[in-house]
Amino acid sequence: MEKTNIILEIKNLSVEYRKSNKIIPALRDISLTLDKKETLGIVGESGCGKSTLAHAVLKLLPETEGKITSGEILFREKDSSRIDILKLADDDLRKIRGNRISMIFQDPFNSLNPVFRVGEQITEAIRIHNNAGNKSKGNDIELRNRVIKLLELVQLPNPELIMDYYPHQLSGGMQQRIMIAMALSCNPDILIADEPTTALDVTIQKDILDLLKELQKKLGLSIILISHDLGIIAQFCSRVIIFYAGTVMEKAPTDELFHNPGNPYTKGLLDSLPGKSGTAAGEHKRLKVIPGQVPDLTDLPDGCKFNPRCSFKIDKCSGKEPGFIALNKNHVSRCYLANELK
Amino acid sequence: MWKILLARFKKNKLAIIGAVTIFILVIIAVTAPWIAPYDPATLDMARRLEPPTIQHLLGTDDLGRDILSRIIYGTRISLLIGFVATGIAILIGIILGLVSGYFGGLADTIIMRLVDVFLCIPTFFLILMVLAFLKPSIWNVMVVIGLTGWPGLTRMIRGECLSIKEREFMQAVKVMGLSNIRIMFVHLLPNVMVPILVSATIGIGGAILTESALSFLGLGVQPPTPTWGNILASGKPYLSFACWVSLFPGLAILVTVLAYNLLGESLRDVFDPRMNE
Amino acid sequence: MLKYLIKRLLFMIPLILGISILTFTIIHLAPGSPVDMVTSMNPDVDANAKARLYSLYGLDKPLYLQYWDWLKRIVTLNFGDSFKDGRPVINKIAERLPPTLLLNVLSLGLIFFFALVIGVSSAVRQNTLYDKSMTVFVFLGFSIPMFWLALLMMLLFGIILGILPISGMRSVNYDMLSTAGKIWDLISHLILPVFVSAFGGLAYLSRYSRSSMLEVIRQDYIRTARAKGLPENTVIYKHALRNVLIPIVTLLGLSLPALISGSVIFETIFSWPGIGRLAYEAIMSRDYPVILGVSIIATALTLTGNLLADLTYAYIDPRVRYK
Amino acid sequence: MNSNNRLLEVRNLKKWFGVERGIFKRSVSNIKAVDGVSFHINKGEILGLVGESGSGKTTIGKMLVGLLNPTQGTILFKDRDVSTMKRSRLGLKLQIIFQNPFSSLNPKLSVGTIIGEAVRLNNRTGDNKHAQENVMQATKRLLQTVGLPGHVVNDYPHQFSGGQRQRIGIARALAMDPELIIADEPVSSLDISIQAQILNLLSDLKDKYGLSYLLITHDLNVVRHVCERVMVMRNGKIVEEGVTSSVYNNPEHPYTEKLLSSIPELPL
Repeated sequence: MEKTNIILEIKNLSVEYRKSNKIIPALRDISLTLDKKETLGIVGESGCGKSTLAHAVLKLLPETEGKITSGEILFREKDSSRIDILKLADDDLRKIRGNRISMIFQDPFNSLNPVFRVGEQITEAIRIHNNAGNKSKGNDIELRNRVIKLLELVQLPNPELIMDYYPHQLSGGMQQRIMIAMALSCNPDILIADEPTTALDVTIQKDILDLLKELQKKLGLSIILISHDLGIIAQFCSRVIIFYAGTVMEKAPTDELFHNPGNPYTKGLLDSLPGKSGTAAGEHKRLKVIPGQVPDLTDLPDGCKFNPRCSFKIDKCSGKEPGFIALNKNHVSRCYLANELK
Repeated sequence: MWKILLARFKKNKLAIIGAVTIFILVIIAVTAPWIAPYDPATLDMARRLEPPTIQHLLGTDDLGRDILSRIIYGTRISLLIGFVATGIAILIGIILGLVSGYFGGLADTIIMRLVDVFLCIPTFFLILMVLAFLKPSIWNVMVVIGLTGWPGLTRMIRGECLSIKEREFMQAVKVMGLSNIRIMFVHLLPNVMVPILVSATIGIGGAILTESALSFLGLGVQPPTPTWGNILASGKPYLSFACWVSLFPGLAILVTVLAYNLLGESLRDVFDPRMNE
Repeated sequence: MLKYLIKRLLFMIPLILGISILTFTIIHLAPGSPVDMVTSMNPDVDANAKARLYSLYGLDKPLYLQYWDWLKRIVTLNFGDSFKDGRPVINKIAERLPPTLLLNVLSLGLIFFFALVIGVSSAVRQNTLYDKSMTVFVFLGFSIPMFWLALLMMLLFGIILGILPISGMRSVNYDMLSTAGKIWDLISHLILPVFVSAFGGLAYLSRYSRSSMLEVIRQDYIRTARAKGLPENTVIYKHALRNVLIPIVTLLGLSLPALISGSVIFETIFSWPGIGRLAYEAIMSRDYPVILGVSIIATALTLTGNLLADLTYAYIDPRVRYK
Repeated sequence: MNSNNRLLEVRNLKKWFGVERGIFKRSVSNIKAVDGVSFHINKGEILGLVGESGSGKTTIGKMLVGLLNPTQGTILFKDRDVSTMKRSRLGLKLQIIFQNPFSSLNPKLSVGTIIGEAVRLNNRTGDNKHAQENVMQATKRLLQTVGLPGHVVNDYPHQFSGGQRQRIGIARALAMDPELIIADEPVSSLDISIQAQILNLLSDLKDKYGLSYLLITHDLNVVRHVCERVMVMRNGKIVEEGVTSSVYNNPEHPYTEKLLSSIPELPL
């Protein structure tokens, strides 16, 4: 692994939520790296902490509830210096947010402020990060042109018209394009896409994902794509990280993960997917299932967090939580039996 | 479920303060004849407008009656008016609100227009007007306050019903073929109980306040029956030299209404902790 | 926009009709004929007035015809003459309206401003000591008997400290004062009533703005604003506040009836020469034409307030403006 | 296909929602949510209904169970027009399972009450000697059928996870002894590992009780796995209908083709 190629490194990140005197360990000891120009996929079920991770990277956790208890989030600047985002003062943090690292979210309609025109919302981001405090006439025209260019970039028709629209006047797909334009407005290095197509129809989903792929090539973005949909991950990511109950279960290159999963949880997920292209349509054979429920974070089992639902379980699984076991240089799994699953 | 609510309630200081105050007030109202030091109606013209002393802890009024005793007896009237008036308003509000929200259509249109009409008239003015025509007896006061208190409540209950009606469990019971009455009272009503409870609690405070204002203007419960409002009003002419006559009943009203309001507002937090976490 | 305005105005018609029916019903609620009831209790009413009243109600006709005649008269703003001094009711109202409007507009402005400040600042500092003290503070205003507070204020500032006038709108020597003196005279008369009225009306709006602020700052678009790198002040005072303002404007219109209700009480206490006091005096002396006139005017005021609020709402909320 | 085998037949079903304008609320235009749809469901069959949001698929489901009245068209259930059947009778034959397990159960009622109510309704016409205890027993049996322990009858919905709630919703539908279940996005708000559990449960119940399903979903993978026949809906119309494998392998309508090509392929 070439160290210099890493643009973002998260080390031993832990996050807790506090709700009515309960402590909920949302993330426990997460470490991962993101390379320049790669798309890293993060997959997991609800409550596994994948969105918490996305928010933690920019310290966007709800102030009173979410607390980062340990870890480092190291971001490599253009001049190769590394800064720990968690240690930044508020002012410096804001220079990262939306500027070097930006985000798009699941629900584009609710993510855009309903009372401001979309053009204004994009302009605002540019203005903040260019310190263009002076609202001179020339500046305004320049900004407007820049917004129009961005809207063209995300392939919206009639950008001059659309920038004066309010969010509710646009369709879901168009709203998400606005979000993307806003995220890209300051030429960020990293884009975090948190379930960017979950709220959209499947045909629109494809358009948006294709757009992201194209933009990545064009602009050299590094993308973290968070999704619960293994199909999306398979198509758009070069590497995948599997989350379960606030911790990483497996990290692997995409192809390897799908063909040679090194963790019973991953294996179970893949087996339980309906409608795999290999099976004949309408066969409705019983699916292989992972038994049981997604665990309650306030009441996690001892040892491996997956052990109560695991069909490969051995005695020590409920003892000490396993560490990462390497299947090869790029593939690790948090499972005692990682190498023996086949 | 109740345990969680109880635990949240215990943690909420304002709720405790409100509940304890109301409890004490109810005790005072019930035991008034035993704890009041004097008969509230006994006149003593020799001791008019005496400032607070050991004999008369809160002083005497313009007819020499013991103010403390009158306030203690006034508690009965105030609480009674609060409960009955709010009870009437809640009852009308629940029925009209449920019908309007659940059935919709023509019934909804008629009820909501009626609500609009009532909400456009300043309520207090309406009450004054009606009481000017009727004799302002304690029953009239309660009924009139109650009969003017329902429009806001109806609108709120209807709104809640409309949003709950859209939830899928309501559709499920419709598909099952349950009767409308059963759906309304077994499935819908329990889901709107929390806002009703909150409104009721705050409404009691409001009714007490309204009655006191009516008494103050001479259209509430008539003397010699002591109410906080008319004791307060009786002190107005002597304000500059015997302020205790008006001061203490006002305090009693303030404490009582505040207790209801704080309890009501805290109940909202207890039942809907989303806002508070 | 014009279409919307016309639609709203048309919707007011059934409302006004409903209200007039209600008022009319209340008059006939009284046992016996309203005229007898008034005349038997009010020595000021002479035979003349009695005759006028009979013709006003057309008491010999069937009820619906009485209503119809009465309605026709109301539409032309003919409320008849006061029993008390025989002056046309409409003139009495016209001279009492400006002071009431002055008072209510001022206290509405204060309420709006302080409710927002208190609501927003408590929401941002949710569950702190500040938030809790503000909760108790605004509930104090909500729970305090307004007339009692008014009395205490009069006692303190008017009698004990002697720095503010306690009744009326103008001092006796008003006409002799310079322009600045006149303005100050008016302001000093306004301070106590406006304060009492605003303090009482603060609770509802400030609680509402607090809870709607709490809701807004949990919205996705607030997270977006933060993710963009906006400073926290911009996030709160631009992105959040704009969304909080919209529903508050509507509530402001809806709180008018409560304010007018309040007017009856504190105008009476402060001897403020407004509609509220006129209403109270009319009710106490059973001056029917005046009672009716005032109730119709108060309703019209409320409806106008609601309409203004809705128009403002439609104007500031793009979701309504651009359907 | 012989018509005795037909459980449900829908002919030229339409649902137009009027857009009302002006003070007199006259309808100036109509949103044609469902615009002339005909199809049938055979006994023991799972028919898939796919489409994107706003295609009208949920509106069809609601009309079938009587939650919405059709603007036009006929729905025949076992050759009887459902518009002439009483809702309480219809409910015994046709039940519905909803998408959102968090809003499909009344939060204020216990699981026993929710299901018990359906059990009691179902037995209303038969023997009335079903006492409280019998209802309780039947409720517990139903819970076990859907894979939950019987002792949860006293628990409240908020104590369950999404998948478990969906099971309770299924038990409630089963309590009415239905012959056809409209499953409106029954798994789309569930986690992947739970989706498979529920899909298996639905297919087990089909075998056990001889149920038929109309499976409404946007998830083409689920349809491919579960359904024998599929209909593709767009803008209120059925654009393609056929045996699942042939529709998936040789889509005829360009929209079906676009839909199918939008599914992210799994490298498996």
